[in-house]
Amino acid sequence: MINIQDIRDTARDMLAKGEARMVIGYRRGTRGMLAEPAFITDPAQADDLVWDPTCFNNLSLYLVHDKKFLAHMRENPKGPVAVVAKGCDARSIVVLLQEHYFKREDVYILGVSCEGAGVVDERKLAPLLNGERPSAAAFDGDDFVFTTAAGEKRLAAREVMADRCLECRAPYPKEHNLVFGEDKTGRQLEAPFAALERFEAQDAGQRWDAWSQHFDRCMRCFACRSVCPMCYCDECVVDSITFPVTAGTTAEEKATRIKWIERSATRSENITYLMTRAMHLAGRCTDCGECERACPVNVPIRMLNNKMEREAREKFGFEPGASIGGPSLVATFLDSDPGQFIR
Amino acid sequence: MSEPQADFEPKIVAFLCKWCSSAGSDLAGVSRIQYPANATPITIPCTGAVSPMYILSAFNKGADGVLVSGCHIGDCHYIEGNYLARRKMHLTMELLKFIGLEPNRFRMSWVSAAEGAKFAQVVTEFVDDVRKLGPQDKLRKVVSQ
Amino acid sequence: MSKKRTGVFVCHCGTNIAATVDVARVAKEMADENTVAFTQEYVYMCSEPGQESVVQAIKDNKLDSVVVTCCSPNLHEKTFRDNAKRAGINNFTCEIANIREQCSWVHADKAKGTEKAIKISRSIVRRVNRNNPLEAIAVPVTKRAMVIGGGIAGIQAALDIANAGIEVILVEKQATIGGRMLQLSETFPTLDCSQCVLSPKMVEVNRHPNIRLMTYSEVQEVGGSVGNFRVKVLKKPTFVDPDKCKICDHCTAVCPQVVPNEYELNLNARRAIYIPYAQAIPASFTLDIDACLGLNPVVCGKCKDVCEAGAIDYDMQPQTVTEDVGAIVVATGFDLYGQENMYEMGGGKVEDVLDGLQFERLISASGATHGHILRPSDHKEPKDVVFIQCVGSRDPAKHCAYCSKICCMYTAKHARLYKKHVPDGRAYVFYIDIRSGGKGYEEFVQRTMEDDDTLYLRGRVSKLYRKGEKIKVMGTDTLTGQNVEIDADMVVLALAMVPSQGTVDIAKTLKIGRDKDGFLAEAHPKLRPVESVTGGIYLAGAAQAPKDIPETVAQAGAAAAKVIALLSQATLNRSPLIAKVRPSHCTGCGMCVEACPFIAIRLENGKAIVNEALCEGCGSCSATCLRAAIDVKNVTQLQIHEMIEACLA
Amino acid sequence: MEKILDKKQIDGWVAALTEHPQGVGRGCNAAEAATTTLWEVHTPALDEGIWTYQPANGTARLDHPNTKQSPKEFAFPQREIFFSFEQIKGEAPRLTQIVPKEQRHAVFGVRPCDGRGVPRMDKVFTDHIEDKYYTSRRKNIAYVGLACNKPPSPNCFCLSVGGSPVSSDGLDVQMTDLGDRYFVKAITETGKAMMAAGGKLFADPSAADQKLLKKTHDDAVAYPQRKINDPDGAPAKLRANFDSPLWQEMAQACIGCGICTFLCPTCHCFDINDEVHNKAPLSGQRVRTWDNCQFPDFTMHSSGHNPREGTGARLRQRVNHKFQYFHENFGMHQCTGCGRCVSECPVGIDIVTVVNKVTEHVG
Repeated sequence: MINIQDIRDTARDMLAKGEARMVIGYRRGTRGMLAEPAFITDPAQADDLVWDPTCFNNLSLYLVHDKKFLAHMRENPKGPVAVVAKGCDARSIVVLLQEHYFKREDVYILGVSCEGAGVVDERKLAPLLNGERPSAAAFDGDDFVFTTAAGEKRLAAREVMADRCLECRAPYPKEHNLVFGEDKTGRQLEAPFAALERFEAQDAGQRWDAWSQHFDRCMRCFACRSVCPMCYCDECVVDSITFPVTAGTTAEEKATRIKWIERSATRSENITYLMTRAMHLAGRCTDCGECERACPVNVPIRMLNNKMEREAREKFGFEPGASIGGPSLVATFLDSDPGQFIR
Repeated sequence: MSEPQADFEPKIVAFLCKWCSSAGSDLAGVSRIQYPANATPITIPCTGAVSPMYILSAFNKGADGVLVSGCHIGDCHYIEGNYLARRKMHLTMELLKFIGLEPNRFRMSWVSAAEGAKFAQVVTEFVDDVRKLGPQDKLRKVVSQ
Repeated sequence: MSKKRTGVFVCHCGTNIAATVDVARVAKEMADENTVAFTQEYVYMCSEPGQESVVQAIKDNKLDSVVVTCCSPNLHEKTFRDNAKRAGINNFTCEIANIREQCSWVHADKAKGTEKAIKISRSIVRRVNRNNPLEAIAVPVTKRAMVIGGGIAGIQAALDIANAGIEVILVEKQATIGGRMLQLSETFPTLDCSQCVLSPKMVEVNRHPNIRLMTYSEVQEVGGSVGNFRVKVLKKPTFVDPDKCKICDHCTAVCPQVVPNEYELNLNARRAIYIPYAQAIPASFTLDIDACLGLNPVVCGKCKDVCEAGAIDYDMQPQTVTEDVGAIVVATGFDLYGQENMYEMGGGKVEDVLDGLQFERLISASGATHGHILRPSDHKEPKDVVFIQCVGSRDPAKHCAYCSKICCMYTAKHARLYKKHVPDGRAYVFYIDIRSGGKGYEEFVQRTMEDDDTLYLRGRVSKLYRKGEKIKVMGTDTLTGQNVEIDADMVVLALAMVPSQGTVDIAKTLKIGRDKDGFLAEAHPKLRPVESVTGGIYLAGAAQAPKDIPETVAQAGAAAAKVIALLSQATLNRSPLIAKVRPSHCTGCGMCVEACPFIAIRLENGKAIVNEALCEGCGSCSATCLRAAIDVKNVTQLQIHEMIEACLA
Repeated sequence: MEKILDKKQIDGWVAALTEHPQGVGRGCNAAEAATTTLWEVHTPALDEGIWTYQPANGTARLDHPNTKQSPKEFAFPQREIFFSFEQIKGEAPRLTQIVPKEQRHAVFGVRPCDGRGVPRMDKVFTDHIEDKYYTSRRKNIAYVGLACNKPPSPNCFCLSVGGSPVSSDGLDVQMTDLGDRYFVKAITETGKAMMAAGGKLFADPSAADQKLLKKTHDDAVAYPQRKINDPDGAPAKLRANFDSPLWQEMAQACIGCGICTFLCPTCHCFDINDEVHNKAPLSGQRVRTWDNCQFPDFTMHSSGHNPREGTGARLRQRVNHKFQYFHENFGMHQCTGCGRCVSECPVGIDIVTVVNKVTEHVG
């Protein structure tokens, strides 16, 4: 069991001693029980930090933001950023390190073990509370306890936990500078890829029926991409939201951007966007599930990434974010890679 | 699988590596081995240069089938390109299958420079398979009014 | 970037294209393309007037780029690029749309053929629209050649190159050079002694100041490209210092280990320490580590004890040496299709059924029987010998589809030599038909049939088996329509020639293609028969296809001439179609660095940098990059994107 | 016109509308009315866990909290084709305008906040310059609203922005849930015609019904909501705090996605693109799609300069547009307090908190 005070003390201490220039963690938001990202630079604010099952956000995203912001400001401040990272988030940091996005010494990983639990899926929770609005959530053994106006409500973790946490194989941040909580790896409540396998049990026609509706719903608000620490490209090849124009950018470069898809959020374009994203995350996605959580129209985006993750694991023996010096999935190969599909 | 549609002519994009499959298709030409005209070749340096984007984009732009063909494993002119391609195309194939696209719409083959007959056979079979599936309207851009 | 002015030149290729492609329509459709300023069709674009008209059109219409829709770029890309240069525009803005091999020759339906030709042409027009003028990259040439394989092909090639003043490294897997030719007794059609013609050449190789011989060595790895290869060669230890060895033969006398002698095709045995044959080059013994009791004086050490010259060194280690060469000749030769594959011929289990090479050793004066024809089982002189041609060849259903080319001739030679050694013997030859194209070849076969009284039976052998002392050969004479049974004392199989294991291995190492039969593939069956598909790698001898000695020597000479021509240039032009980084998009993730097979990309200050000397332009980097930050020049993702569009319009 | 409709009759009314040719859309003249087809009715339905407007299929139920997306897409679809173009090499381009199909749409179950979004969108698309694509759709749409007996979202704050859970602003018909029946009130002439189409399905309200209606409405208004403390002072204070460092601080978590604006009932920014379908001969369509001021490239100049470079500047734009610029232009807050942007923000950016913080900040 993690005592939040330990995290607060560490954060305060690091800031006070100048061991970190910022601590990125979670604090209580202003809209009910949900936690939100907190960016703490003043030791006095360290007591704002919280840790509970609503700490969804993969905060490694903000290491990317920080780097981009500093590049824009042409600032180069000293000292690392300390970041609170769950198992999946820490693996994202490892992938970012693999991809040389920043240096190891630039980040101080305050690992938090999910201790066999995980985060709440709001979509699962809402119907179970019959309209009651919780103001707080906590882990307790195999249950989650929600505080509502009517009192405490205890729900089995299995029922309200996010799929990604139910299936999590590595809820412990292996890569860390400091870690809070015990390593309870192996306590996942569902087999890995269980949701994926349930979906895959359907035939191709059923899968298409489901996906075509999902693709139709997508409005390309790009929340999936924006919330993803791996989607750090300055310009997305599929659909740009920023075109990296530098002093050296030529008129030709501006004129010759490839329009892989149209701006229209139609099915075909949404497919190309979402499928490309899945391809580009293959071997890089650490299954933090933020894309799926952020999606306002419930497109099961995580399943696409999960599919790639499972292929990589089963066919290529690949685990994303396993080690900083590890290989990347699509830039390497093994002699034993499957080739039966090739004629 | 539905019955072959007699009047349906599939549109197929064929990414051929310059060293093996494109040369193999040249050999099919020199040998005058006939095969259907549905596959339009795009010659690329190596299958390793085929980005999954190309496959997705071809389907997006209305391809009924996409073929990627290159050197046999071990024969890559660039040593490793086809190994990289094999992995990437495997993932692409799996992803396309996952969302319910008919697996027969995407094909990869190894055709060496000496395998003119195999090239013709690969294209013939692929065109037949795609023809049976009918037009690809899942990923295709629909120009609506 | 101002709009391109592209000229599209549609070739009829006589009727080769025009018969199944409406060339006028192709030209008309291309004229509709935004960037096309000029179109023209012509009956033979590659002809002198055709090329001249292209030059004229470029000048008259101020064209800056050219698309020629014609045959495969392998044939005329260079022609038309040179032509474009002649007209004053950059050669890399000229591209070929292949509407012959990939279209008119393979489609009979004119409507469909035309549609496809239009798509192909349009895609190339779009590609050219984004082509940038490029200059070939000049790279210095390493003036040194490597010849792999020390048979007659390799020897000839090495000598020819060396005689032109170029240093040659000749790599041979065996302990001696000489190859298959060394195993032959006499050669058709002149019946001169094989070793007698070969030995002087071997000696010349050994003494040649420009030739460095590496026997008992194997090529392990090849990097680089034409003009600048880097080859890793493994020198296996012979445990005998060739400089000290006096070939006194004392060591074999004491060696307790006896193993089959592969040089004699297992017709006799040798010791663990051995010399393949008396005139081996280099003249030195070799200790076969697999056969030896164990390089340990405690275990044996007899050979070392008796060696007065002190040539034996048990501590010799395998050595890997790296050699830089500008060109490579592959002359790795052939093997015979194994008897074990020929179930109908006893599968190699019937005694006294020999293959052609074994028979060569049997009649060779230096062979196991010192030139006496004695059958292996009982050392008696065989009186009825059946020669069977096309064993494994010309049998697409079960074995090799191709004709091994030399068997008709050597079988005739075998029959004649047999009759010479055993004048009262009877020789029978089963054949399908006789192929004796070549100077003096037909006359040679005729003499065998007529003067030497050899019985030629047109037909196949269906079965043979051992019956007592005899081998029962069951066949059909299709000329008389009768079944034939012969009680033979010995049977000689003219087994198909197949690429040697070394050929198979080297093709993988060098990444050069093989044809459907497994022989090394030439760049063009007619016009580039001694070049592999990879620049700077040339082919000689039976590794490329079955051939006889004169042809092999001719091809080796041709390959040597190619090497000499190549290495006589000060610099070579490398394709400028190599990778280029868009620094604005590069995040320095390093995936391209990981994907590059040529170690041509590195990260510097968080951005990828391409080493232009190493990049081969394969595009693995661009397909791996998630942000299109690296592209192959003139094959950019944008170009491919627009080509896809053109194919599907 | 005030009527009572039994809950069981809702499908009957929908059926009557889909079969009734007499309803006249807003601004629809007689000639147009003659060519106008039947109503197409859309009711909220649960699809993959989210409430969306779906074509009525005889199982309408108006027990939704609020739809995930606002009904703005009926008049302002995410994708609008303006015209198609064609050009043969050497010839002048040929344009063919594409006008929205004349089809009437009745949108049921519109919550008061979304209803109040309608006149705000009308202002944007008709003030000074009429956007014909908008108006040609808009005139054929009727909004049948449903009052909120209690806030459908914990992040509702309509009362703070001049609205009310029982507002009928922007609606053609207002319905109030009275348990087993709806109190149905026509707001516009279109609404009356629509109710008339239901004919005998409607009953006249009793005094008890009227009394219950009043109590329901009073209770709804009294139900606690989230609160913007000084909405009236907001425009001036936002103006004063334009350069406040608070913006970047509050937007530090912003990821620049399009959720807040795409779901908003009044966000209306768009982008116009030519979608080329064929290059030779050139053909394609000019298409308007939603755009979003939170996307980093929204104000990106081709030079590479971006006047709203940071998330702070972008958040300020969204908030100021809702609470200052719009107010200055039209005298009303653009925000209608639906709370979607608050509930759906993946990183907890809360416009109520933001406005309160900035307005309470003494700069």
